[in-house]
Amino acid sequence: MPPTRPLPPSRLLLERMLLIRAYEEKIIAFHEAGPFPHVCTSVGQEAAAAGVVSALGPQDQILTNHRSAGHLLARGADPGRMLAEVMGRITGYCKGKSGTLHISARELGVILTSTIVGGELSLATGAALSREMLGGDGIVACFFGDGAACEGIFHESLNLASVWNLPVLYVCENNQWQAFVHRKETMLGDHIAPRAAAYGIEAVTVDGNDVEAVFEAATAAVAKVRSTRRPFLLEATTYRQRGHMEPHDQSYVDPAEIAAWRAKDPIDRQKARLLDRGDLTPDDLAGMEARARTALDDAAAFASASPFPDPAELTTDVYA
Amino acid sequence: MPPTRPLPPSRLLLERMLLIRAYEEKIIAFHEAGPFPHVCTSVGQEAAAAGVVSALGPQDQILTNHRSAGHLLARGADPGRMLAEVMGRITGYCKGKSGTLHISARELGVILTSTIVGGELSLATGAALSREMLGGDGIVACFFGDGAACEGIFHESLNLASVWNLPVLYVCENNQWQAFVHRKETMLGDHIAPRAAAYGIEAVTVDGNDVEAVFEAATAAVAKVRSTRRPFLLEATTYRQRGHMEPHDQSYVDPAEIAAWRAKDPIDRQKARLLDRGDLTPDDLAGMEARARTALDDAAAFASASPFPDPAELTTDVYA
Amino acid sequence: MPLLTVNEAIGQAIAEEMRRDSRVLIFGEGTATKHPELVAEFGAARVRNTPLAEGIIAGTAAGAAATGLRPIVDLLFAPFLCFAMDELVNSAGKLRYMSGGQFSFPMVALAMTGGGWTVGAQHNHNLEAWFVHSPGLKVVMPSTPADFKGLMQAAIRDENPVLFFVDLALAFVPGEVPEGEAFVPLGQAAVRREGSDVTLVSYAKTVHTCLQAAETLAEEGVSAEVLDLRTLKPLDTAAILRSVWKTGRLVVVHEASAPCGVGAEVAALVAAEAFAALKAPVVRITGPDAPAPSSYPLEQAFIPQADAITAAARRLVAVDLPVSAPGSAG
Amino acid sequence: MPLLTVNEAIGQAIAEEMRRDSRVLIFGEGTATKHPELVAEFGAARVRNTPLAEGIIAGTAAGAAATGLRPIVDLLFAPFLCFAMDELVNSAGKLRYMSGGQFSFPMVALAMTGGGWTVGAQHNHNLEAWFVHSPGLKVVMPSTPADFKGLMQAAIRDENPVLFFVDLALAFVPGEVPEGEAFVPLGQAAVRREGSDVTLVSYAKTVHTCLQAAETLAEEGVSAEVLDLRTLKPLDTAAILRSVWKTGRLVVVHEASAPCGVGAEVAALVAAEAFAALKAPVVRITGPDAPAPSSYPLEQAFIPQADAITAAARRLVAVDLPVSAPGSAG
Ligand SMILES: Cc1ncc(C[n+]2csc(CCOP(=O)(O)OP(=O)(O)O)c2C)c(N)n1
Ligand SMILES: Cc1ncc(C[n+]2csc(CCOP(=O)(O)OP(=O)(O)O)c2C)c(N)n1
Ligand SMILES: [Mg+2]
Ligand SMILES: [Mg+2]
Repeated sequence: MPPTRPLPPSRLLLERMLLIRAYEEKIIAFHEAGPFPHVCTSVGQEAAAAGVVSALGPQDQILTNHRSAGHLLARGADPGRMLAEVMGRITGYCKGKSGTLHISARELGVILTSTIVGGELSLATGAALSREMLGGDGIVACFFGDGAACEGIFHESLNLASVWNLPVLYVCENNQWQAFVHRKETMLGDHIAPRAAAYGIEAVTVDGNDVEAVFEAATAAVAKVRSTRRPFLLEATTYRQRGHMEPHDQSYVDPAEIAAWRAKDPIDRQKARLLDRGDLTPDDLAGMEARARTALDDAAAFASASPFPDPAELTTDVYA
Repeated sequence: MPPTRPLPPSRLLLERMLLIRAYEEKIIAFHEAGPFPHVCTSVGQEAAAAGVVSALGPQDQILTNHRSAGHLLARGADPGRMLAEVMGRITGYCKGKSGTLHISARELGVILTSTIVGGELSLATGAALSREMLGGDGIVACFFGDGAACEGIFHESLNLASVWNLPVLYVCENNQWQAFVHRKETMLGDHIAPRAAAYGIEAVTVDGNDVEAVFEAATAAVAKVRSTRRPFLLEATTYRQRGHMEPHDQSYVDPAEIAAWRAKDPIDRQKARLLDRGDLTPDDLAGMEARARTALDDAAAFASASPFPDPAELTTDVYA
Repeated sequence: MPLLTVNEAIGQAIAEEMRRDSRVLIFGEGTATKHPELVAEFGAARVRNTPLAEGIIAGTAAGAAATGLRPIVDLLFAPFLCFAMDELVNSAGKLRYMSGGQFSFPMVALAMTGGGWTVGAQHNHNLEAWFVHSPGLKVVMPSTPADFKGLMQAAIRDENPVLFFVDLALAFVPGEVPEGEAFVPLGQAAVRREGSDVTLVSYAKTVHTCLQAAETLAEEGVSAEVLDLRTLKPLDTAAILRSVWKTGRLVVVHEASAPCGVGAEVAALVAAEAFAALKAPVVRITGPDAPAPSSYPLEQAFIPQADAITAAARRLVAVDLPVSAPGSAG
Repeated sequence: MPLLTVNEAIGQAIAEEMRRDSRVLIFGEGTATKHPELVAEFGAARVRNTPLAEGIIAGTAAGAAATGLRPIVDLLFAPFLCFAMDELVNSAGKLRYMSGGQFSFPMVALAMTGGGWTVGAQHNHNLEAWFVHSPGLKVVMPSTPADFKGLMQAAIRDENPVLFFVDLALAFVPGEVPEGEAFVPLGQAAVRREGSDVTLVSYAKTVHTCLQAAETLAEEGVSAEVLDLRTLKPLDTAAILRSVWKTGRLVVVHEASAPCGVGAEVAALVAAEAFAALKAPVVRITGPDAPAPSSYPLEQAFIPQADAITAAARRLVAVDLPVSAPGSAG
């Protein structure tokens, strides 16, 4: 379990977002330098990750999807071990076996990064059932995309969580895209949140590019789930600023859409807000950015220097 | 394709319901007489079947679930060939291969009786796609239960039909039970219809034990689907008066619930209404009931006298 | 020992394990309704009805198993597993490996299958081979009430996901079942009858058909050994090879279709590891590669029968070594 | 003949079939986005993006196939088929039989799989054997661009549901592909190299590994025949048996795991029907029974390599008949 942290102030939220962005930029740099495993970056979605994860307590657990770097880093994951996993090294969180997109980290309460879209939804109810039956006030946060909300398991998961009164905070990062398909082609209406009513689940939509708004909404949602022991759906409206995965390709995306959302970049926004408020000086900011970059340089060095697993690992960990 | 029929008047609706009831009673009689294949009867739900199917045109197609006798009979299926199928005889609609609960009848536009709960929902969209792409104004009626609405495929089917503008009339017979589980244990709220809004689909709930109300609502719904080429959900609130299947067992059901719904029996209700209105004399009614019983006696005789398939049929019809 | 049916034996194992370990719970479509005695003893939290949704039933089990519970889920009929393949195969089966061993998935998924009740192909499909083919899973398919109990105990105590198949035709068959501890380790076949001329390998209901065939063969002077696999994964390869080294002849019998079935695996194993012992071709007697028919006589014809087994065994013992020339084959 | 990659060959076959038959249409998650050229030529109604929901994609295909269309669905990666098993197996595979032949299901389901891209076990799982085990389906898994085109044409024209697997490692491999008609009938294996000492049976990428092994073996004076199954269901049993009757020795190679895989089926077939021809044990060289790892060196170790095949072949040709005594086995 991660250490308990005091409620993060606005600066800490920014710091976490900067770390996530630095991580994704490191991935992009690796790709620019030569062949590197496919990764789905979360550039543009940092506020949703930092805002929600920062609202969780150490007793809570997380399940997430292929675009999970933000959730992991906001939870305190070591970017070196994350990159090592992506690069298939034995020092990775999963010994390099799962590779990119599938990191789980038991000590952080991160049960699953599923690249089966919807896998996180199918396991979240069970994790929440454990929370209920084994005692304590822990809850489960389940991150998924607008695409996952098309899968039948979304329906089944929310319905079961509702009739069984399971403490799941469903967090939909509605980033407007589902791989190569725009959300508008896959659903009527613009939001996932209204679907929750069908299951008797309360839902709220929040501006997913405003990290303070997300943090506030998530704090309220977490408190509600913790006290009611009922599911809740929080939808963060945001945008996937890059292609579905690296190497980057956005040829099929309307450039005007990208531009409009880049103008709402969550990190720029939080920077401006803190500078405006006087909560941050340009020097502070430069320092924060430098620290994030350094952390990622160190992480990359660690991962690159880490050995690959021994071939004998091929058939270990299949059975307990 | 079944012959075009004039819009059925109230008497015809009663006649169809009587035929369905006679069919189910014949099944029950077989069971009382000795071992007989399991069958899920639709006793108590005849109004939903007769009311909706009577509103369809000959160019329309049907997919349904395990409780399908009413849909088939209202569509004009031969009760003799239906019983023959249940009894595994070569004269059955499917040569006895599918047996009870899975009758399809191409000449009637009945594409599928699925005993995979939800199978009808997964194929209905495709049938409707064919209707759209191959021309004509045909629509597809898809019958399913409140239980099927728990399956993920319900969500996927409605969503696809909505974003693709497919002419599917979804008909949910909410009979309060899902095999051995009461609907109240599997969903919050009492109705399926409100879920349609999540997909931008219009929905209406109708008293499923009032055959005239069902027929009227279905006629409007069919017209709407036919003209808008959009899906529509019609929920008929009704009740499964017997156990999940024959042989009958209702030991787990609250007797008060059964009694309350028996008092609302759709056939008794339509009889009383027609007698009250003077649209029917007791003699007419006796004649109608006798005709239904005779039809089923003949059907049972036909089925019982029919041969079993030749063992060579074991491996035919696997591939086209 | 008391006589119990297979269904009773399973129920007894579950109740005993729930008594032993408070982390064990059971849920499924109608589980609580069908087991009021379990609800009464263990409470509504540990014996649950679910919504009609196999995917989330299996997924909930996997999630619960990863986080400290030991769920049993009743998925009813094997074809319904088709709605739970992602949860069983991609999650429960793979996530231990994919997490580098961080999580384990102690859970049992129950399903019925097999001919005899004329329920047709959407309720009857012998799918055990799919799960044998999938990494990280174990697969059990017993033939006697005592084994149903003992293997259920083992399955519940195992740290891995176990698919537990109940051959419908056996559900009401009575047999002697030990009270209390009846543990049968996963992965051990049982020699049901000793023999020296031919090995009949089977599992589930067709074990009994093999025993019947062995009786007939004995009357004709052919000594058949009958091996009941009981667990299909891990497969007791040592027991299979031991028997074939002794008899030199193998007939594998199951109701599932032949292509890529368990019989193929057993035959391939023997052709690789006991080739030198083989005196005759390896024969598979299986259900046809067709959906299971409902019509009673067709369904009977679908299920492997004793006379097909005896005929095959007779052909094998009649084979003369050294083997015939290539040209002689059809 | 023009050089096309596998992906281009598949695309060409689809375009040509869509031109030939207006009932053919294609849909999947991102299909329209990824194939603007098809949208331009055939219109948005016949080339569609879908919501992210494999179940209803496959179900819609089955429903459309039953009612007059001939859909192709792209289900992306094989593990995602786990969300479509009911529609593929219980509906498309069984409903022709269950309707007594009233309906047929002419449809093609495409999926990618196989190691080489380090995508890990939730994107890479060689599941073809599941579908070989399921009645009513056909299964194709080619190895050359020309076969991808010709078998895609055959699959689209077939009246039955066809699972069409693309081995990821082959997707960008170029090869000669006939323009226009390139039809390769379903169910016919191809002899990729003639030989007389040992038969190497394989499909998909490992056909090329077998050819590599055969080169090495030839240098050592061992003549290996390489058979490319191409279609896994229906299996070309005659071609397999013909080759083994000639060589007397069999190595089956595939990346899918061994238990109940296609290699088991081929081995069992040969142990039954060409037993008299066999001079040595039947060997399978397969991927391990483990989820596919992502880490590059592990993934390479997962994929069958040529040296394992040559080593096995060498062992087999060294086997002396008559066979050793039972006691001699490990
Ligand atoms: C079951 C399944 N289907 C398809 C895919 C391929 N795929 C990976 S991510 C993705 C889009 C997911 O969209 P969304 O849930 O909105 O998440 P986002 O990528 O936008 O973060 C798709 C189709 C998959 N990984 N799993
Ligand atoms: C996929 C699947 N799961 C479970 C079953 C077992 N089963 C058959 S009918 C039924 C209840 C269906 O409830 P509902 O859809 O409401 O239809 P009803 O029986 O009430 O008409 C169940 C659980 C099944 N046939 N298929
Ligand atoms: Mg998205
Ligand atoms: Mg119901």
